[in-house]
Amino acid sequence: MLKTFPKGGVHPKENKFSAGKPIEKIELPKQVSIPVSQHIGAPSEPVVAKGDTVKAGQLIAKSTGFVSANIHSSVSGKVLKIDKVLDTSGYKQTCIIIDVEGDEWMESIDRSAEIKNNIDISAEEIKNKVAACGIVGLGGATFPTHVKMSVPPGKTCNHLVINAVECEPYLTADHQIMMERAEEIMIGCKLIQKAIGAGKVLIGIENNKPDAIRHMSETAKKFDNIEVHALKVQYPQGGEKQLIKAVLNREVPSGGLPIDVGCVVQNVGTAYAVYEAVQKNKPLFERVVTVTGKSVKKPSNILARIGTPINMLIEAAGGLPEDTGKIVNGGPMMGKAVSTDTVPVTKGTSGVLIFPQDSATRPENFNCIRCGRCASACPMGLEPYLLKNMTVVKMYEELQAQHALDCMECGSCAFTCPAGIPLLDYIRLGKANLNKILRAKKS
Amino acid sequence: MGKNSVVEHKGIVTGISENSIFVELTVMSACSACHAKSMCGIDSAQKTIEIKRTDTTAFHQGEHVNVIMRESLGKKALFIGYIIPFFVLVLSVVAFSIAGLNEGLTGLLSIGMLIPYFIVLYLLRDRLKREFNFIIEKI
Amino acid sequence: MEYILIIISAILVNNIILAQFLGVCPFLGVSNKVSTALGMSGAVTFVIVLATMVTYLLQVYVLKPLEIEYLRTISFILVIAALVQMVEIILKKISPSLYQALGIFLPLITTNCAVLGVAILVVQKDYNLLEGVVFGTATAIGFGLALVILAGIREHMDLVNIPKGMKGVPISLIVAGILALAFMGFTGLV
Amino acid sequence: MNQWKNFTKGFIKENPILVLVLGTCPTLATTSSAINGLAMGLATTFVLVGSNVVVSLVAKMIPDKVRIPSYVVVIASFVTIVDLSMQAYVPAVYATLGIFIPLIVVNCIVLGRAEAFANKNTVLSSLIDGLGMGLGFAMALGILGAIREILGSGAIFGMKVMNSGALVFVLAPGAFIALGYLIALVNKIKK
Amino acid sequence: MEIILNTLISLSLLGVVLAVILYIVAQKFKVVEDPRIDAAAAFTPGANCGGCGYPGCRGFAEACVKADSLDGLFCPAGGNETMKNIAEVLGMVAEEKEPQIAVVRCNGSHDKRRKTTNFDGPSSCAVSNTLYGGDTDCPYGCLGLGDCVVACTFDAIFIDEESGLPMVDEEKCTSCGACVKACPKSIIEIRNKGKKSRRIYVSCINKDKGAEAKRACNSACIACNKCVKACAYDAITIENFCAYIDFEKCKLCRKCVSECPTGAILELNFPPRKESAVQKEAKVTETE
Amino acid sequence: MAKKDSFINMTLTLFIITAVAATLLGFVYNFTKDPIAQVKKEKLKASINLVVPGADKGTVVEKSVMPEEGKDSLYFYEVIVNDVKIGTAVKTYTDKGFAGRFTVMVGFDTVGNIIDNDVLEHKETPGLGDKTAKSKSNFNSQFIGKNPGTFKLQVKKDGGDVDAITAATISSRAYCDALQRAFNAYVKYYNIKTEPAPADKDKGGNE
Amino acid sequence: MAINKLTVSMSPHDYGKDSVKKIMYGVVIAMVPALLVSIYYFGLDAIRVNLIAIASCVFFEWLIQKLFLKGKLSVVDGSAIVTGMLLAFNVPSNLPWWIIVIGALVAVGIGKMTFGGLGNNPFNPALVGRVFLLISFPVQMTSWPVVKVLNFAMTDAQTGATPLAIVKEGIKNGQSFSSIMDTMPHFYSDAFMGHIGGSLGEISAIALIIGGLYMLFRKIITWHIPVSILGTVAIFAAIMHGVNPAKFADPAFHLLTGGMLLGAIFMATDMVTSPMSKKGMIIYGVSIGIITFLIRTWGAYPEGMSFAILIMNAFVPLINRGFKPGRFGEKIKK
Ligand SMILES: Cc1cc2nc3c(=O)[nH]c(=O)nc-3n(C[C@H](O)[C@H](O)[C@H](O)COP(=O)(O)O)c2cc1C
Ligand SMILES: Cc1cc2nc3c(=O)[nH]c(=O)nc-3n(C[C@H](O)[C@H](O)[C@H](O)COP(=O)(O)O)c2cc1C
Ligand SMILES: Cc1cc2nc3c(=O)[nH]c(=O)nc-3n(C[C@H](O)[C@H](O)[C@H](O)COP(=O)(O)O)c2cc1C
Ligand SMILES: Cc1cc2nc3c(=O)[nH]c(=O)nc-3n(C[C@H](O)[C@H](O)[C@H](O)CO)c2cc1C
Ligand code: SF4
Ligand code: SF4
Ligand code: SF4
Ligand code: SF4
Ligand code: FES
Repeated sequence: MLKTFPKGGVHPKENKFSAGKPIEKIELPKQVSIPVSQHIGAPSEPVVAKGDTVKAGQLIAKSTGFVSANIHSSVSGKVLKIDKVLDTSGYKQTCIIIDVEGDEWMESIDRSAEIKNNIDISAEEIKNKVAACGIVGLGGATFPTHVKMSVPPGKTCNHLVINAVECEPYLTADHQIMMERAEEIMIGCKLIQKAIGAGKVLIGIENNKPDAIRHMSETAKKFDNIEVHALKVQYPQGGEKQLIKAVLNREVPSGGLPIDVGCVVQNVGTAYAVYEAVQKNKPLFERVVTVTGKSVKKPSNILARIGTPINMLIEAAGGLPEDTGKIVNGGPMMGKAVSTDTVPVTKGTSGVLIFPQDSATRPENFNCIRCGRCASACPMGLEPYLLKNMTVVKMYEELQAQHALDCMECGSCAFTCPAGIPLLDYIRLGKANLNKILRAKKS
Repeated sequence: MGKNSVVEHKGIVTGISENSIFVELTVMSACSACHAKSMCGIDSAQKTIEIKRTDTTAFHQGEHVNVIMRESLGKKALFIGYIIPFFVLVLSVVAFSIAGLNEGLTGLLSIGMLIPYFIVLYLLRDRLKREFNFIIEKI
Repeated sequence: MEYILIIISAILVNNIILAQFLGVCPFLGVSNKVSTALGMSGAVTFVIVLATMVTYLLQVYVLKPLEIEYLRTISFILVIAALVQMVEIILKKISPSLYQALGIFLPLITTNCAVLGVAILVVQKDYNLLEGVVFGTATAIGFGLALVILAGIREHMDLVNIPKGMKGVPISLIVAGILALAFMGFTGLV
Repeated sequence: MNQWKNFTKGFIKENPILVLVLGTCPTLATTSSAINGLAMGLATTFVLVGSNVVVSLVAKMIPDKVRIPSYVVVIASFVTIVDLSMQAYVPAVYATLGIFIPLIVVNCIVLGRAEAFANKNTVLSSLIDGLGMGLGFAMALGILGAIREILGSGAIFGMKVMNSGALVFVLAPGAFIALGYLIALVNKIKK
Repeated sequence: MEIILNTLISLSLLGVVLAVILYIVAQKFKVVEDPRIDAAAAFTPGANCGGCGYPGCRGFAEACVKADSLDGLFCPAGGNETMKNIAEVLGMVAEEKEPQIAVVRCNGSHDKRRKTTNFDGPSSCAVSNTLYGGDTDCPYGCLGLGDCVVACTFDAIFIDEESGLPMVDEEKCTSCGACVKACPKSIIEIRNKGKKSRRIYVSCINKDKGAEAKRACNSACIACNKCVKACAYDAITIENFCAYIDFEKCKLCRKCVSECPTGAILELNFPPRKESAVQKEAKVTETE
Repeated sequence: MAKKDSFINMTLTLFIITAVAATLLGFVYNFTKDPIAQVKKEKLKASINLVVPGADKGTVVEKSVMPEEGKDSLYFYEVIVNDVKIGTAVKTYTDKGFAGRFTVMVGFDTVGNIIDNDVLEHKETPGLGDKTAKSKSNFNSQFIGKNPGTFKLQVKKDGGDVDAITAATISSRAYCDALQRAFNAYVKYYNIKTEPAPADKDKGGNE
Repeated sequence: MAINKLTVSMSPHDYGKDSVKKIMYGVVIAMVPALLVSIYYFGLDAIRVNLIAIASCVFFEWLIQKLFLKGKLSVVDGSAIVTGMLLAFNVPSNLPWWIIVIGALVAVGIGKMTFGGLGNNPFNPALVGRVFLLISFPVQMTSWPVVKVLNFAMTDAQTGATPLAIVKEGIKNGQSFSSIMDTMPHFYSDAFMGHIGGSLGEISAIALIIGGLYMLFRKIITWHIPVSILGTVAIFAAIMHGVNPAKFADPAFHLLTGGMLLGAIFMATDMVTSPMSKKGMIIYGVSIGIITFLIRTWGAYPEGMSFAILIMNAFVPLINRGFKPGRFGEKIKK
């Protein structure tokens, strides 16, 4: 029996069309729009002004608080303006818009292909470098990595769990990184391990990537204290609480953080980014993005500069199919539909998913038939139908009592509901309103 | 539903003493919205309650507040106030009946059994006072 | 065995609300929340049993010997009204905070026809004191059962979209009707 | 004055059962036929009128704090009178109404009218008020009884109009269901 | 006779005992419901809409009875009539309030504001608002999913099929403000109803710069300042690229209306004046 | 408006009110006492007269008799006209009804033949079980003149001689049970010899 | 560049394949074997009753929705068909048409649409209809036609009692269980196949079990409710039968007769009116078993399944309230 998490979960069709496609680079865009808020936490503050020339890797926006991250230019060129642009959030956000001229990188960045394995630097230094390079979690939540690396006083971390599950259907970016950059990832893991003082590194990979499991296990042998765990395929194994439960059988308490059970979870891509930051001095300004979809001609894994409009990636993947009905930034289960194809790639863009018209809309919906399937699918053991109804009638205290805030918005409930009820839409609203109330109460 | 459910009532601060705040509840219960309330007879529930609090200065007279009580507290009160006396009654009726007392005596004695119970409660009143306290919150 | 029959009869077969139609007003009025419904039934249980005992004594030791049984209604209602207030006053005297907690938790418990009804039924059925107490207790439990069931269903219905015109009293009555239909299945158990 | 209005309000606008939903117990229990319902309604009307009149007469003399017990005594006396007279003169009706006659005493409308109306109005208004409210109550009981009788036994006021009916309607479940829909209907009409 | 005696003795005894009990009870339970609460409550509309800020109409009646004066207490649903009645019962005075009404400050009907995406989700503005700016390019505009309609207990607001915008029914709206609270875009405002129901307001809250606002919606306020100049009473201010007419200051002269190049200013219930395109449009978009 | 809430005032008021009420009620009671008793008596008498015609002209002697089975006693009303006992009305009951207790009045002549019978009280379902009452169907006329010693008081389904009411076998059976109980007690009390019912099971005649 | 208007919605963007329609039609398919058996034994009457019941359920749902409820028409979801079929399954095959129509009106009108239609009703509509009829028209509802293989004559006056009623009456009259059973040779195999008296759809154990297995396979139902009901009844019956074999029927008899299987497989499992969690389902099932047994052995009615399910329907909200799924990370908190 393969390990997995015991409660809830669903198994959508995997559709990993771009699996095995090598990571490719695409031509540089003519203009990039780099949002100043690409992470959880306070938006960064621009440090360049209209007309400034910048190089790739140059700091253009500075972090403004503890939970915040630096942002670097992904191209060289001239700052056209700082303006509000519609981005993946669905709203207009402040972006630094740069006209691309050539491709000049900061000198400090080591662009050689050579693998550097110098882990004799102090934990503090690692953290500083990671912070300076603006690394954020690439698993989707874009939480500033240096913050996660700072284990709060009084807590200890004995395991670093590397999230290589890639449980979202369609997406293959992490898979491909593992195939192409295994060694670098391992070094990245060692660096994070050192920074947080963890004893062991556990890499969790779902069993639908046997090649990656093999390759990573091989590579891991070269390092000590790194274990690769094969996991049964089940969504949302990539949720950090589920992953910890699967590999370590520890349960993060309700409302708690992984550190409460002595873990830190990082995505493989993040580990690679940490490697690049620490060993190569390279800030996070490009990332691997899977571009895929049922009618996409050439599903691909593309290394894209932050700020590139996603239509360029789509072009590279064979162009926008005729029957396009919906474009999603991210995976089908957690990604966000965008309203135009000009939104820029951000640090959190793990995939661009194109749905044909016929599968773009939701199934017909009926009244809830109280079948309880949403509750059995919920990996957090919540009762989504109840949370939805409570949101509708605005029973916020009850929502809190029913642990609504534990919902990680995995979408398993809505996926499984035979009545086609947009459960998560409401739960999200409920959570947002509840959070508003709680914040108001606090102050 | 959940275990941290609360009972909430809106009220107005009517008085402030050294370490208590007096709040008059504006909405008491299911009945308060009922248009037939006045027709429904004996409305004796008391509406001013006392809330112990150290920083009484945070509130001023006439302020609108929320009075909050944990639901479990209400249940506890129910137990002490009604359920236990109920058992006292029933058990003593059964006991005296089995003991073969005549009915009149059984009845009177059983009702009489409530007296010691209430005396015990009276002796414990300080503890009760500490236990049954409410939270008051600005709106 | 007799007591068991009294209990089954009072709770299931001749449920005070669903078959006897006593105490319907609080059944409709105090059934919004399960917790208050539970509280209400607890309080009502005590009041009913106490009232039953007192009225029983009144009946057997006063009304009957004096041959003024026709004063049952008037004397029972007076005694019950006073009793309910006395309980409250004693509680308040003993511990104001306890009393306040109850006051916040429970809606007012006024005398309702269930209390008087049980008192009269006990006399009509010629129960002895112990039987009367058992009957009163079981009746109150039956009352609580129906109340809590309805409260559960109403809590559920608060969350779903029932037709506007049916909301409130009508839907509660329909639920009570179907519940009474279901409880008819117990016919013949005693 | 608007005594007419005072009289008619009990029929629809403030109908004790259909709008205020008070006194549900006798309503449900005694409406297995139209005639029973009406009888109960009239008995209640008598008590209501009687107590309203007496209360409006003596209200001024009663200290506030013994108001309610005094009213209760007044009401209970009238109930006892009804009880005894029915036993004596209409034993058949009494047999079917049974325990619900004494329970008129706790019917909220009776005390409610005394409290809310009679103690601050003149004897005449109180009488009219009691009569209106009582007849409204009786009317509702009669209607409900008629509905249940027709549906339940295919008869109205004892006259057969259909071969048979759906038995439930003369039993407990039918009482609840019929009243439920009746109130829903009245709500709708009122709007 | 013996029975009458027995009756007399026992019942009177009971009466006396009760009197004693009740006397003690009365000592303890001083609070007796103020009968005026009922009287006051009788005048409330009974809609329990919450517009007064109290829980239900009865709550409001209680508040009125307890308050020393009726200042700050107002039942929007019942309006001045209700307040006058309550004041009479309580022997206080109620200040007259201008009648008010809800207005929808978005004029971006379907024909003026292009739809750029299809929203596929529950028919709820609040939900849509958590997802994105809306299915047009105007992130301030009405989402048209009718949260305000649901919130209104008086059926006073409905979505017009043709324009896709909410319409307020002047007869029914009580200015209770429930819709204002419900709208996630803060589009609805409670304004003075105006003499003969005449009122003028800017039906747009787009805070983008003119060009951008215009791109999103044909009748957006583009902050061109023309109305400000036209207004002789200083009633119009522009903030965040959006004009606002202060209804306290506005004298209903209608000058600004014809000045507005996009037709963002609406005038309601005025007699027709010489054919003017702008006004015609306004009529179409906001009347019942 | 109202008087002050002084202790004396309150006590006095309540005292007066209750006293007045008491007096009034006392009179009403006195006034209705006889009619009520009359009504009760007449009701009983009527039912006795129904099952033993002629009772209204004679005297009735009431006796309570404990039956062999069943926990409550039966009431015998011997009807004596001109010093001759013309029959006995028996108030009997059964607990085998569809819902609760079933009280039946049955009249026997001196040799144990059923003169007539009717239901006094029942909780059976209207439309079904209540057909056992005379006013609702002629179910119970089939017993008239029969002697339970020979007429087997069981429904035909169970091998007896009684035509059950359609869809109310339970009530019919219960009714038979009540009659049987009355008959057994009657026979035993007066020690009447009757033919044993053919193929009777255990209790048999006492020859 | 011109692209189509994009659709924007929240995650998830992928959906499972199951739908309410599929579930409802799945139940209909699962009922087909029992329907066939009923046609085999009751002839055209079986078809007549089914058609009337289904047609009137669908019609009333459509009508009520049209007249009183706003919102889109929901008749297409197929639940009215299920209700109609189950109502038909629960009545004798010789029921007059107007009683069936009344039953459908009560089932759909009172039992379902009053609460707002599919999913909102706390009680099982078909059972509300059935019990209503049982209590309103006891004569017609308890006159069961005698089964005759492939008999297509519509007018068959001969009626008989169900085995449950026979045994109950027999025992009440002092006969022993085994002597009663002696009058019905081959009872067990007959009951298994469906050659016994009873309501339309309840007679054949094998057909019902096939339907149940189909629904289990399609994951329309889970095993918890049927197994806990049947298990409870079997255990109680076994104990009582063991104590006094003459006075109490054996477990096999209980399981095969009356609405036991129909109820346990098709009616207690109605997801709308049964608990959500597995634990809740078991409590629910066990309680239904106990109440059924109680009514069957000591109550006035020979059959208790319908009442038991309705009674437990009422407790479902309380069960749901009391048995919450285990929250992730809750154990550790305290
Ligand atoms: C439902 C859900 C699914 C997730 N799936 C993945 C996944 O497949 N891979 C992944 O790396 N992170 C996934 N995440 C994010 C992780 O929970 C976690 O944030 C991440 O592994 C932390 O690493 P990072 O900070 O390096 O991104 C998922 C989160 C949620 C809520
Ligand atoms: C306010 C806040 C504080 C956090 N603090 C820490 C922390 O101290 N240590 C840590 O490892 N992760 C911390 N996290 C990160 C979370 O554990 C988690 O990795 C992040 O929210 C993304 O998870 P996801 O991708 O599964 O949603 C914090 C997150 C938030 C929102
Ligand atoms: C609501 C209802 C009420 C019933 N009332 C009675 C009744 O009063 N008396 C009775 O014998 N059976 C009553 N029954 C029982 C059934 O009619 C039962 O099937 C019958 O007693 C036995 O049928 P049979 O008489 O055709 O043999 C009632 C059934 C129902 C559903
Ligand atoms: C497994 C299953 C069982 C069902 N059983 C019933 C039933 O017993 N009675 C009924 O009216 N509808 C039944 N339905 C249909 C539907 O759920 C029912 O009509 C709803 O209660 C209507 O809201 C069933 C549906 C399913 C999926
Ligand atoms: S409630 Fe939240 S955590 Fe549970 S399944 Fe739904 S989206 Fe996932
Ligand atoms: S899965 Fe859908 S239909 Fe089933 S209970 Fe959850 S919300 Fe209701
Ligand atoms: S339109 Fe708005 S303000 Fe007017 S009545 Fe409706 S909710 Fe209240
Ligand atoms: S005005 Fe606001 S609430 Fe009303 S439809 Fe528009 S966005 Fe929604
Ligand atoms: S009449 Fe109101 S409780 Fe009975």
